[in-house]
Amino acid sequence: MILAVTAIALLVAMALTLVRALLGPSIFDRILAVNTFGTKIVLFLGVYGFLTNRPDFLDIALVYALINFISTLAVLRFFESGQLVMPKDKESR
Amino acid sequence: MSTFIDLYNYWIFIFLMMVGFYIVISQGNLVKKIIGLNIFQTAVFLLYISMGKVKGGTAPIIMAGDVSYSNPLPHVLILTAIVVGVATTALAMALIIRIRKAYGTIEEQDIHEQDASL
Amino acid sequence: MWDILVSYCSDALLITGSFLSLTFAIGLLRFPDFYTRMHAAGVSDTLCAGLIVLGLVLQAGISLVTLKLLFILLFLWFTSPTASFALARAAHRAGYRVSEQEEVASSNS
Amino acid sequence: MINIILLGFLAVVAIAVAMMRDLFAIVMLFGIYSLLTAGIFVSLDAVDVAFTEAAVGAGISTILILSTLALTSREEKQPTHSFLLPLLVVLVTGATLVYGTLDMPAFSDPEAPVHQHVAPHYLNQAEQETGVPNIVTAVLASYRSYDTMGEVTVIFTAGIAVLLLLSAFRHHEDEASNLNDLSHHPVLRYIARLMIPFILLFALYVQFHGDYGPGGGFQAGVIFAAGFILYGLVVGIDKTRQMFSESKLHWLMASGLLLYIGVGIVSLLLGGEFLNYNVFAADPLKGQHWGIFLVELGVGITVTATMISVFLAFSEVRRSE
Repeated sequence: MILAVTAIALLVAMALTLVRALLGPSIFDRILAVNTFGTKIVLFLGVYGFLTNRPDFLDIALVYALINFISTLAVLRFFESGQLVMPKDKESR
Repeated sequence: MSTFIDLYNYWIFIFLMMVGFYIVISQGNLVKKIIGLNIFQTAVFLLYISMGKVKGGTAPIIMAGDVSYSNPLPHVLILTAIVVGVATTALAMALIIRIRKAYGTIEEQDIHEQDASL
Repeated sequence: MWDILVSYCSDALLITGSFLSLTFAIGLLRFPDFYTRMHAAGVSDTLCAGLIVLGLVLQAGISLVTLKLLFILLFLWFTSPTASFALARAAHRAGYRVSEQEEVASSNS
Repeated sequence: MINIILLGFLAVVAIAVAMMRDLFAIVMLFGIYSLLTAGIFVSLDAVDVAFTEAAVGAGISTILILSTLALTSREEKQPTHSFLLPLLVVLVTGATLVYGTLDMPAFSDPEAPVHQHVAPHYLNQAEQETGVPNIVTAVLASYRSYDTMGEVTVIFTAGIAVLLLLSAFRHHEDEASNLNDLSHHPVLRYIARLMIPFILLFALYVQFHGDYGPGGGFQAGVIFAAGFILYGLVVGIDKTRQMFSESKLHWLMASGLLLYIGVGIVSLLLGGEFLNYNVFAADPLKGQHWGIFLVELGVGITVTATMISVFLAFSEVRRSE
């Protein structure tokens, strides 16, 4: 019961984060939203495993956490030198 | 109504597939075309996996007790398809870089214009 | 007796975690500029993850599952502040500044 | 229920991808799309597939598309031709497909034809015949290992093709590489150095625990490569290249596939069919165990080497014309 509530709360939080990723406005907001979305999905998978009584699949959540970190870094490497920054990113907040 | 409950997920996959298809045929940017192709591909994966699902089943890793499992065969097919998918995506990206070096653009329209002016 | 206590603790942790993750998600959506949004997201990534995973650990008992959960927690606690830091730095270098109003408000207080 | 919500998210993201013009934002959304797909795979009981999608789709694809964007351009041009014709084509095709689904069995119906053919045999017999509780691994590496060999060959070939296409544009030794890495970031370097050993250890766990839980050669290969990709991002592409010279990677790529084929040839020589592992030992179960172990190892080596060399090839492309 409590687990179901947690799962639903995480889904709602994911929906809100998704809205932020869609709205932007700047590219950094999107990166932030994607990163948070990844963490939410990691937690959701953990809770889902317990909800369906097969908690031995946490490996997937672990891989998510790992890949999420690496892809965030991969994205950031393009912004360190301002290579891909467009003027409109700077204007919009 | 019962048709909807029975088939709703196939329809969502068809929707996703068509979004991918639309991107592929309507957009001129090559990178975006590949992303559209990837969306199309994922829809196919989902279709396969959802056909393997059994009501009340669980993941096909044998455990003690009398439980029903989902069909493992689509899982095997799609697992390898995903890895092959990323290999072909990498190939497509390499081709795009090559096209960019040769034509200076990755827009389909500009490439056609350059070809026509030859 | 002990079991009941543990299960109550686990429920409390899970409920707090889900409540906070909702609040922070609203914060991520509603806050006015990038750095405040990052604050909401960053806190939720560490605090909510901690609460929810600990809640699950209490449910799992001592097994391989607990070990994996603790690994996930450790991993999240290492990576998400690092990612937030790198992101904030990249945004700062790209020319984002805390908006004017914020600075005025903080100098008045 | 959870399924419907996740599918709804997926549809929203797909529409947003179709509408947006900023390719960078599209790639970010595509990362979310991948994560969501993997979540749906878990909810449809396909844990192995979710594992692969999480590692491959969300990680490697995103990194490769980003590298391409850095070398080309970020903004997409407004298409000049009308969108009505494509929309019409898509609507007609979609309607046809929906009409086609009307004959399909209901979702999660246990009586559906797919569940009547070989699947019951796999589910009931696989553990006795191969000694592997994870049926997906059993089918992948034993029953249908011929298919898997083909897939590994495809990955190998695609990797070779990428290397051939990009090798002409490699930057020279004295030039700086096109992508700056994050090596001037002390915090990142420290954290990454702390984590990389655990990532590699986890990859080994996934490789060798694939018989009992979700995992196997494909996933382990990608995670192993991800560890080195992290190293390349944070410590430097040049340092990674020093660890994996081109010839070493080529050798590794080929050796995984050759190991796979070698297992098949040895089984032929021992008097069995191609890739029939029962002949490896007096006890068929033991033979199966060895066969699956070696084949998965071959898959893991090829996937790791291919992913690392593709990543390095993309990172070393010269930026200037």
